Amino acid sequence: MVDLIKRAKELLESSAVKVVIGYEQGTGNKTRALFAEKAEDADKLIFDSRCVQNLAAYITKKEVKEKGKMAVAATLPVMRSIIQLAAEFQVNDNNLLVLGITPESKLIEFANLIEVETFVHQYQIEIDVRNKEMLDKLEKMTQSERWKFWTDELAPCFKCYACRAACPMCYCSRCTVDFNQPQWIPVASTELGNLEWHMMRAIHLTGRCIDCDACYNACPLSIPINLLTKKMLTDAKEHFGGYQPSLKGDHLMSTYKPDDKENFIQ
Amino acid sequence: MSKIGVFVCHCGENISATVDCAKVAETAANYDGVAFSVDYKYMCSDPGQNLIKSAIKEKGLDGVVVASCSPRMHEPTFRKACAEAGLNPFMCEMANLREHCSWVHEKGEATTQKAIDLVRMLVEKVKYNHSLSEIKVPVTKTALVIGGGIAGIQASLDIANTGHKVILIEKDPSIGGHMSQLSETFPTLDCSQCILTPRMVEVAQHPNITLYTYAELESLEGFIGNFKVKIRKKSKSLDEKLCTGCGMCTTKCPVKKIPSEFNEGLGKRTAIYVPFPQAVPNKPVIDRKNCTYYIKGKCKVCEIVCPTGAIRFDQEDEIVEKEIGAIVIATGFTVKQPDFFPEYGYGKYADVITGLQFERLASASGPTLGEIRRPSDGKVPQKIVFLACAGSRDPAKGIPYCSKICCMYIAKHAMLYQHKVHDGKSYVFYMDIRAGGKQYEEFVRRAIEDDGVNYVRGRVSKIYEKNGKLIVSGVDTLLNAMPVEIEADMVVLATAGVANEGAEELAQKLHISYDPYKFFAEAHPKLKPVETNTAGIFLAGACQAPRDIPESVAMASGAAVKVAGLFSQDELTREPIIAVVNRQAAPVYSSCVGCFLCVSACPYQAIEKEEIKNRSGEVIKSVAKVNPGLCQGCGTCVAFCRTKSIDIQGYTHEQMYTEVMALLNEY
Amino acid sequence: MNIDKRLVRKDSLEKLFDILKQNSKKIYAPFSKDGKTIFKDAESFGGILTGYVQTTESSKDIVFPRTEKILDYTKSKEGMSVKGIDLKDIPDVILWGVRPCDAIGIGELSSIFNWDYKDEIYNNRLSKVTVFGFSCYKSDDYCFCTSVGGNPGNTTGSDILFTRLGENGDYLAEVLTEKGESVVSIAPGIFEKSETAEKEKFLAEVPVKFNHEEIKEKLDKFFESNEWVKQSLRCLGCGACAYVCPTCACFDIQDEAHGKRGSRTRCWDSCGFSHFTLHTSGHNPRDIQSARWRQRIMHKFSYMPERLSVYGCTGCGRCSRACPVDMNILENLISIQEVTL
Amino acid sequence: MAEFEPKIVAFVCNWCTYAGADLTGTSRIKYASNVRIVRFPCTGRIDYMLLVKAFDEGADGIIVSGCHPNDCHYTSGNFHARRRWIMFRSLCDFMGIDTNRIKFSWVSAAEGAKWADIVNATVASISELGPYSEYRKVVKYPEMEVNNG
Repeated sequence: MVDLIKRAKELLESSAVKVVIGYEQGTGNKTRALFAEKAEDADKLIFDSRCVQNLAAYITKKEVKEKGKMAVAATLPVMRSIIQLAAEFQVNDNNLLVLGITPESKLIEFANLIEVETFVHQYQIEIDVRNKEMLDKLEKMTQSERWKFWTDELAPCFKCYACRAACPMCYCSRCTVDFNQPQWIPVASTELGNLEWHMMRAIHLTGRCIDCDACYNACPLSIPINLLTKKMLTDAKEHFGGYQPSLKGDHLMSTYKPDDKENFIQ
Repeated sequence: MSKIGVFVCHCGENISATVDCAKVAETAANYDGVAFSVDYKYMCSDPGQNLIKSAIKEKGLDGVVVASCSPRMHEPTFRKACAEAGLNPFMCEMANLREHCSWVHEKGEATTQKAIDLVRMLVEKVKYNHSLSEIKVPVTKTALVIGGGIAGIQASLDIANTGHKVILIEKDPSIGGHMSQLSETFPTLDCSQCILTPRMVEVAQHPNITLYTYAELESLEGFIGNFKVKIRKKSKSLDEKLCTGCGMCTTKCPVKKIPSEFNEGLGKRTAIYVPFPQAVPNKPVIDRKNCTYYIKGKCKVCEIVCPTGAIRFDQEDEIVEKEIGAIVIATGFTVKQPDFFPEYGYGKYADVITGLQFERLASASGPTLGEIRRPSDGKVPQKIVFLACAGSRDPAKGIPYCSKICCMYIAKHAMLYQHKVHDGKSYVFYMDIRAGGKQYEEFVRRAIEDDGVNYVRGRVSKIYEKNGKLIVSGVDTLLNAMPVEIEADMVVLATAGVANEGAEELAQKLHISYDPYKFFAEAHPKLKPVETNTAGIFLAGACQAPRDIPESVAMASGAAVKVAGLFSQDELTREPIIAVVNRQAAPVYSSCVGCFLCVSACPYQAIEKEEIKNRSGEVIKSVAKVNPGLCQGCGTCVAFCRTKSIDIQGYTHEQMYTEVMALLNEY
Repeated sequence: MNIDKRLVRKDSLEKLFDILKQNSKKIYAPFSKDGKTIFKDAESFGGILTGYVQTTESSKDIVFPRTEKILDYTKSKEGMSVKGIDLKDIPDVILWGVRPCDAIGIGELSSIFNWDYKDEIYNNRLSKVTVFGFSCYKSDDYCFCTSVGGNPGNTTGSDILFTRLGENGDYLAEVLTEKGESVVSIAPGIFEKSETAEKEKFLAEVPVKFNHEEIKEKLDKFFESNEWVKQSLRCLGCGACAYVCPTCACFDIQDEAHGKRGSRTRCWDSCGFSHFTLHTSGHNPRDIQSARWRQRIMHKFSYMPERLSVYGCTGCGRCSRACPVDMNILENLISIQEVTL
Repeated sequence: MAEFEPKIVAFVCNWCTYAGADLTGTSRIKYASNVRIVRFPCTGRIDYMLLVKAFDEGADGIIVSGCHPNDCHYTSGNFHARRRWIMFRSLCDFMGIDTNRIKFSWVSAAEGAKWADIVNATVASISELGPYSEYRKVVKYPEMEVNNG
């Protein structure tokens, strides 16, 4: 990604930004986040198909914010996250510059978040085929088959909260699980505690999740928790015509339509 | 550990008949933190309240649970009692053992167990109650009265006479409402206009009353003491300041064949018109739907003849915004039209008319100048039939209720007919004669005995035309259901009184509830007949249910007193049941992350952004802040907040969580 | 002591399994799930993995469960009645297929749970566990047991250590403890005499990458280093590393109340969480990730050696494999060693 | 054995359904005593986690009820609630939680009879379904044996 490196160097030399967040070569075949603060660091920048970690998770991180204005090498999911974060007043043009990477791996720099939004809105959020099939499979199950599926899948979860840490939208300083008056979600990893934790997370991400799979990729036990948010995503589409992260902040779950349709309220 | 007092009320036998109150009290006595538990016959009685007060003082209670009726009934009573004993009123909770338990379940173990559970739920909740102090909000001492019928007029005058400002809005060009259409009024037979008109004039001239006719409520925001209303003044196409009400325009207007609303379609009016001679204000409006100029783009006769040049064809609707402290709704009612009754001729027989139309025929100011002439050919009907309960008390027609006023006005109509057509014969078909009310029964007897009106007890199955006569066929149930057929010249239907068109929309604009018939719902059928569930909004007259004039006037004065009471104080104390965003010590300040999604969730725009700054004035973080003046305490934001940073006083996370825990666990 | 070496034919491993099952032993063995290798209660021999470099989670869950009840309580007018757990209920367990770097970890856990206070529950669980170590004949970039004093054939912590003697070869079984012998006595036929067998040439190659004593000395002067910030900037502060680690022993005590009944449980916690050190006042002594990362390394390579004279790291490399953002502990330790102060 | 008496918790708003239930009382309409009403200011305040908690603590069924659309005392609390219910309910269904055990309804302050019907219908259907043992199973406290994988 030559032009990315070039641009990163310029930005750092001119100290237009204090840090450029991108990807570097990691252990073995892994790639990982790079925080280039000096021009020479930028040489380590890479970009290829392996670079899937959602870097937006770093934007709200105290240690990173303190460095000053940042530039982020942002793939489509990252850009979506950024727009949602902006809609929730977590970032703005003063502290963030977006170095967009198009699905065709072209570098495209945006003057401001409005441009980013316009770009992002050209693409619909689409759930990949494999997961679509998985969703259909679950839909076809009986309720108690689904119950078994989820209790089994979630039982191994030991609540390391990697899913939360890796999710750009989980930037809350106090997560509901950390709230203990009352203790909504059991702290201990138990079948119930795990179930409630992931249920709560799915609800809190409804209308905000942009389907980047960061949670699933982060899970050391590969628990398919992203199916929950994907389900919410599809249902949001079905019931309310779906959503796009948008600077207007017309958030799916904090707004309503008087003619919202349902078929279960007597 | 908390010291909670539990007070179980028998409510005479209302509760104790099905619930073992003693057992409930004993069980509660064993809960952690319960210092005192007792059952008593009437907790709301003075001795009952004293029992609570003295227990608070002697046992030093820090929480009270009264297990009696619905908190919607007596919560204020018992909270006041606690306050008088020096306990913060919001440390008092009520378990609803009557409406939600004893009245709806049979006597037995299960019912008592439920009572115990409900008490336990509240005992555990009270442990998490906090002392709260009431919120003071300013009161705008201007009332809005919606509807200029007799109820609206009465309410306006009464409020205005207490020295407070009133804005009266009426959707028609003149105030007066249905009463102005009536000929005479029961039971005294004095002329409606004669007693109403002075009041109408008084309204127009009262220094404290601002009158907007031809105007409707556009929107309502805010809350008791602090409403903001938008009023749409529909264009009259007239400069009222210039208009002298000389009437040149109305006499010269070429469009003369428009059915007059005031005369219930029996008379005609012009396109620019004053609804009736005594109208207030006595100034015309142009009915744009029927005005040649607005239809064809030329005419302007009125403009030409107007001596003061008051006509304004290009005048537009005007929106006036007003700050209001209280609202009286007096939008009245309407009656079903004959086309609602296929069996009575779909309204295809011109001589089958409604009671209201008959009023116009009988009225000196009516189309026939008070002579009873039938619409079809203007002949004086020799045989006339009045049908009571046309639609009313008829579940099949979706109107199971009694319209209440018909029995009386039918008697009046028959009487007026007999007085005006001496050799005429009048018949009344009725189900029951409901003449409850001062001098009402006597009035009906007069109609039957002195004026010889024939009352037939029975219903009419159908009306059809046969050689110029209307055949009214029914049965006489007093003559063991013998069929009756009367060849009538005219039939008057006492059609059911129903809610106005658009009552539902208005209720929704005002955020008040309404019953299945779209009549506005009072806060309590007995004890709060003029209040609505929304504080600061009151009801008067037939918008709440069919009402006759005395009742409407009484309600109006009642509502007026409520408003005056509200205006008697400069500040209003509101329950502190509002949302609060937590604040913590540095470096946290608040667990709120400032996503401000709650802002869009709030129905009252009550959530603001607060910037927390350090000593040198730099913004450390932006967090949500609830404006206690605007917050109404719905808690929509509370359930929505991911970090649980917003909580609502009186229904906190801990309280609600504990209630659920307490219901389902042993304590 | 000279170790009792036996030979176990590769096809008699299954027999051994069945015999132990017949003797109603619970056997936890590695299985494959969604590309991860996890320990679970094995019903039958089929499906038990071999040839894995390392299990995703360590086996510490058996002796130090992620969540374990400590007591039940009931409130009443008379007061509080408390019922502790019945240690007799702890089942006899055989840990099958434990790698030497896990087996050695159990020892390190024990030193934590027996430091100042002897943790009764832990010790009881441990006493009921028989460890079947399996030497490594494979390793990957993350392995560094040899740098922290272990090796692919290390016997420490195992009751019996099995070493595969070559591709499709039979197994050398080193019976190391009484627990081990008692297993042999249950299934004598399985364990054939064999003094001669040598395992060294069959073990995986794990080159030494750093010297842990040096690291320790370095750390004594390293507290304020900026290296912590550099290394941890990428860290998202989850607990994956701690939860897969064979020696991380931090736990939280939780009381769950349900009316007058309730229970107290002990469950895993991690120094990587920002709330780990959060005070009620809102003050947090480790308020940034670098401080938490430092704590993790210091604890394992400085504090534990000082206080417990064991290292808190076995070189299993799990934390690096599990880390969602590729925080590679080996890489970081090396860079600590290289930094010149 | 004794006949199964389902435990049902009702989460209702203060202005419509709670008042409606009061009217059921004043009208002396009888209904099953299995239900326990928890009073909220508005359906908008009802936290879905509380519904889950009710199941945790042993409820066999749940009723959630508030003002009809457009009738909310707070103008739109019930609209917000409705949106949340739609998503929450489908998530429950997706995770295999028995949505037949959660009844949602609109009961106005004037619908005392409807409230009685809702309760009776719910009690009947939950009695049909029996105790929610499937859920109970996961609500056990951490057991002595190692819970691994």
